[in-house]
Amino acid sequence: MINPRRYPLLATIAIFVIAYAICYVQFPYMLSTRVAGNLLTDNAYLGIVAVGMTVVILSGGIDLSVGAVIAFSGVFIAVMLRDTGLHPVLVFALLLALTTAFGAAMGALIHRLGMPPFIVTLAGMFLARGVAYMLTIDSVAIDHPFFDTLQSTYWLMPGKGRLTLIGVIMLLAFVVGHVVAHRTRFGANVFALGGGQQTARLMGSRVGRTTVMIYAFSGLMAGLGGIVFALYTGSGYPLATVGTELTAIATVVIGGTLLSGGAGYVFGTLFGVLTMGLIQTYIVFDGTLSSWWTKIAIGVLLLAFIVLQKALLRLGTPRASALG
Amino acid sequence: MMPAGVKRVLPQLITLAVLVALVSAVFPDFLQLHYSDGRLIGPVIDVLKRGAPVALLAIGMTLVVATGGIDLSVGTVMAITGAVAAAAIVAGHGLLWALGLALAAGLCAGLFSGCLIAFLGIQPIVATLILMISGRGIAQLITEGRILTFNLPAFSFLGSGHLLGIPVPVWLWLAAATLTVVVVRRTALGLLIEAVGINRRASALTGINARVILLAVYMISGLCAALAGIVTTADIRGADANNAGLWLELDAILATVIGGNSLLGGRFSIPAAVIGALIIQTINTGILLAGFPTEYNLVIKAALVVAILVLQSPLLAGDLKRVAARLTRLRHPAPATKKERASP
Amino acid sequence: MLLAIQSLTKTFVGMKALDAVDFDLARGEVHALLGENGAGKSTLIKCLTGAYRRDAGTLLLDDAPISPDSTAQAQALGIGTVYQEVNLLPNLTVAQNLTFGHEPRRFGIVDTRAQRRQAAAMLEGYGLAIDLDRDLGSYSVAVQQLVAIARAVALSGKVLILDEPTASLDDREVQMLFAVVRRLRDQGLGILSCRTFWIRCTRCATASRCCATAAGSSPRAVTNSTGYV
Amino acid sequence: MKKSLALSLALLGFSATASAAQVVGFSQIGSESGWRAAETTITRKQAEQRGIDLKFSDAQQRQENQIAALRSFIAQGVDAILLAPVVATGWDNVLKEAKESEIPVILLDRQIDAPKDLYMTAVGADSVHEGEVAGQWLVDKVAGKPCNVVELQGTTGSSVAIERKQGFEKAIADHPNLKIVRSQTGDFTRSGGKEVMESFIRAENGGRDICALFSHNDDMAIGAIQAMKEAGLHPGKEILTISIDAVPDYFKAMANGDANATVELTPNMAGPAFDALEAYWKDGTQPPKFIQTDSKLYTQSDDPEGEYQRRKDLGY
Repeated sequence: MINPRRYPLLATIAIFVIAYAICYVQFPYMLSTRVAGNLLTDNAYLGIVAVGMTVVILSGGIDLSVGAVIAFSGVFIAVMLRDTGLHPVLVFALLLALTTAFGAAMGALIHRLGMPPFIVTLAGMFLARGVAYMLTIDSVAIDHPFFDTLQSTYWLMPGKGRLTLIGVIMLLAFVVGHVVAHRTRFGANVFALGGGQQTARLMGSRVGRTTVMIYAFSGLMAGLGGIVFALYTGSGYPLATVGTELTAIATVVIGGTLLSGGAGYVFGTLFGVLTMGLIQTYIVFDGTLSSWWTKIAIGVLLLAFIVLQKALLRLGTPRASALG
Repeated sequence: MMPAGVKRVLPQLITLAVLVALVSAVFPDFLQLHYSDGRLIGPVIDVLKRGAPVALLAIGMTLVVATGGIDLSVGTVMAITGAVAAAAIVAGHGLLWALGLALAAGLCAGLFSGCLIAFLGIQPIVATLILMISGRGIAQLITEGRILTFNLPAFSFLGSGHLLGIPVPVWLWLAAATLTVVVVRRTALGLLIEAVGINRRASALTGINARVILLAVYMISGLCAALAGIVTTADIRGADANNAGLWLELDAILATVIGGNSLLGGRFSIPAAVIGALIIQTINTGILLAGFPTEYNLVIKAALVVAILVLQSPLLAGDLKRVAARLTRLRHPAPATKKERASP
Repeated sequence: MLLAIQSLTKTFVGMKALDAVDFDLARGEVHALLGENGAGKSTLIKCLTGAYRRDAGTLLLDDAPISPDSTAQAQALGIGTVYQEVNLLPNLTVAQNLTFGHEPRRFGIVDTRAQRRQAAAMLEGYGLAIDLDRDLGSYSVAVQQLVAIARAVALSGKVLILDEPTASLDDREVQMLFAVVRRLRDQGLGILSCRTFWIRCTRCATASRCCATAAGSSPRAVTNSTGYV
Repeated sequence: MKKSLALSLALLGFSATASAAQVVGFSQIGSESGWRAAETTITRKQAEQRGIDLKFSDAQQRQENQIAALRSFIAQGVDAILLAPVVATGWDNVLKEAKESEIPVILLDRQIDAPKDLYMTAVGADSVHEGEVAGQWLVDKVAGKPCNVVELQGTTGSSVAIERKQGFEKAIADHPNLKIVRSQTGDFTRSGGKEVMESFIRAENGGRDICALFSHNDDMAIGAIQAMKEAGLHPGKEILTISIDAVPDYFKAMANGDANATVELTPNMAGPAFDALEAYWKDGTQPPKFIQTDSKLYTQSDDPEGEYQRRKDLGY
């Protein structure tokens, strides 16, 4: 007997499998380790920020700053490696500390001033990208032997597919995110906040501390996503990843997490990310869509996934109440 | 005693005044106005005119936000309606057809989002995100990715003409705001919108058809976006499907919030949101006039927005009041009773 | 005295909800707090549990002054509360709700098996046969209220506050609750139970003044008194 | 048995490549401007004429989408890749992958910061040179008279904006009579150009202190021309207007006497790219590393009306 809690997760996975099957029928080559490896590598940065976004959304909040933070991270790494003699690992640590503090500051503003997360993180988005511009307006290539090593680290899977380091980092981020959200006291507090701030407070949850930690975690993940993006592209560019926050929110929703907070699975988001990647891959494999039809197709497919998910859940619900 | 209407927008007016003073400090001629060729000219008029698209969007956004929703698609709807209007003109239809089709396109877009939200129960942010992504594709489909230029003075008049010395877009947003305020406040619509925003389930029980209200607000938002799209298209005499209204939804939401409207829904003020739009435009125009290097634009905007939001935050106001109370108590120590001393 | 409240005052915007209230609670007693709707019972309780900030007054627990700022602090002091409405989270599982804030952990990670065991132990004696891994929200309000009571009972080392706990329970469930309350009383807890009653009490500007009458009565007497005190 | 299977597979593979048309993947930046749309249209037309099967991918202005598209092309085993890079850096890894799979890559309209052996050739204009041509025209036009220039920049951070600015500044560097008094971004759009130009006019004494406008692209210049006309100024006469791209609407403005000059950036980057590819497929000829397209200067004496007629149907 399946716990009804898991229905959204199962629906997400089912949709992904069905979609992959459809792609496979049309383009048999889609079912190769190469395409699978690409799915992981190409969406690594997105997956990592989506982990942070999932936690934020589970708490009933939203973080619009992540795209800009990725861009800032890339520029920060590139400029630091170019202008100072610091080792990349040190730069990474510095960056993660910065983005975590940035997230914590936004969380503090949200809690302390009672302002909606949407607006606070929107201002954070302007700020992060603005600071990136101030560091450099040009794109800066990253050239460091250690960095190159990280970039070219991969394991060859059978069938010539590559499991890259950043792909593995994303999978690890999901494991960590899963543990944090579903197996720690902090995670329980996140769900409690999503269930209702007042009730959470009455149950003894320290709402302020949790809020700060949630956005700090999202900032940390955005910083890590930024590192992975820098590894992916080997450069820093202040105009990079415009609108990634919206894609991340979409993946979280496709992954079966409620935007109103309090219900969802971190691993659902992984399938949301893979589904998004699949849509992109399918469009490239097809290769006949014009610029505008590409946009329309992405929107329509997104809608189809969400409606399908709703339908699957509605099919599942009456049985659940009969069980309860 | 001032009227309640003025009191509601007082924080926004004060913010605007401070901002104008700030801009005047870096650009002394900011408040200069002069009259030539039968029209008023000056930076302030520019702010009023350039603020038109965001002010128009903010009107619809305020109603959507009052129901607890959000509309990310308005920028894209501007592109669609602009493209529709331009295509209609290029195809040889007259002004009325162009306007009618554009407004109808805006209504349709609102109807689409509204249906997803009211009937399928999709969350507003996702439903409108779908239209935000695919809508720009639709707009480009109409223009085939080109900037569709046209030559119809009557239509251009809506973007760059003048009436009684004031640019037409200013009249348009003034009229739209006044009309909407009258409609929502003179009928029960305003109360119903607030009821839906405060508690959708409860309001459904009291006999309000929440679905109809939701459809209505998203359609009004679509209509406002259509007007904004018409203004932008008429202004440059061409439909730029790729760039019209790009990221303006964020400015519109910002304007709504600077106007003191809660994103959680409930009570709303359209005048305050429109002043919020003018605040944003004052920042934008101020940055342009001040002549800073472009790479500072975003940081300046972000810093000002954060400062405004922090100063307007209700909790901070509470804190300040408490601090002030404590200070006065320290300065004039009342005969302390046991009770008062025990208070935390 | 286990718990003593002295001259507690709480004012909301322009309205005095509690005016210099005195109240005490002994070990091993069930003290009923009676008063009509709006008499200030809930306000008194929320001041006690740190959900509200009191304007003036002293709280003594075991003769030591306490000043709980949050529910978490009150819980840590040994004061557990069951509120009028179910104040648990419908989106968490039954087990998560029961152990919230006290989850058994190993290396910082919640030990779900121990969590389930602990939750099952907490529910013992309530006659509830429910799936601990289901969302609490999927059960009836009565079940949810019983879970809330079980949680408060387990968390309260010294004082258990029941704010109209029987409103959503049927007879059988009420009997079960009383059995639990008796058991806890015998263990030496102080129990504060709030009920609304229907006759207008002229001296009920605040709840506490008219309630001293019910002090020391047994749980059954409290139920009986509901109708006609 | 095993051998014959391998043989038949090889034969199958061989016959598949031999019978099918050449497949070329084209990763386009997006459709942010009319110029970009024209480039896409012309690339499609060129491919069709040559019987090449073009796989088109639109990256919606995002490098990550372009990289992903490139990797998908590699996974599909296309015969060649055309890439119009959104930014100059960050391509090394994916180009290495293409090289390992022996797929030639040709860059369109921009060059990148990567080792030259990672791509076959780059077809494009030199943006710095474009800026220089524009600047040089202005230097010659004002002939030593003092002149305050206002500049409309492209999107902050885009390489085209940075390089065109560089080139222009280089050209006027030795001419102290030319001075850039105001410079702001108009985001490459018409409405951006119009709004920024309005503020320039306000800030510079109603536009009377401005002698010339240099715009990073034609769309912004067209918006700026409208702003000048609405302010009662006469662009093309009182304010010299020079821009880059050579789109049809700008020729119309030139024909009307509202604009002075533009530097052409041809949208036909695919033609030379396909020429190079066909030569390579035929006998392995390696093209030069950079095929520079003309940055031709058009002024009012170059029959703007005729140019407008010639270009208006090219998909701009």
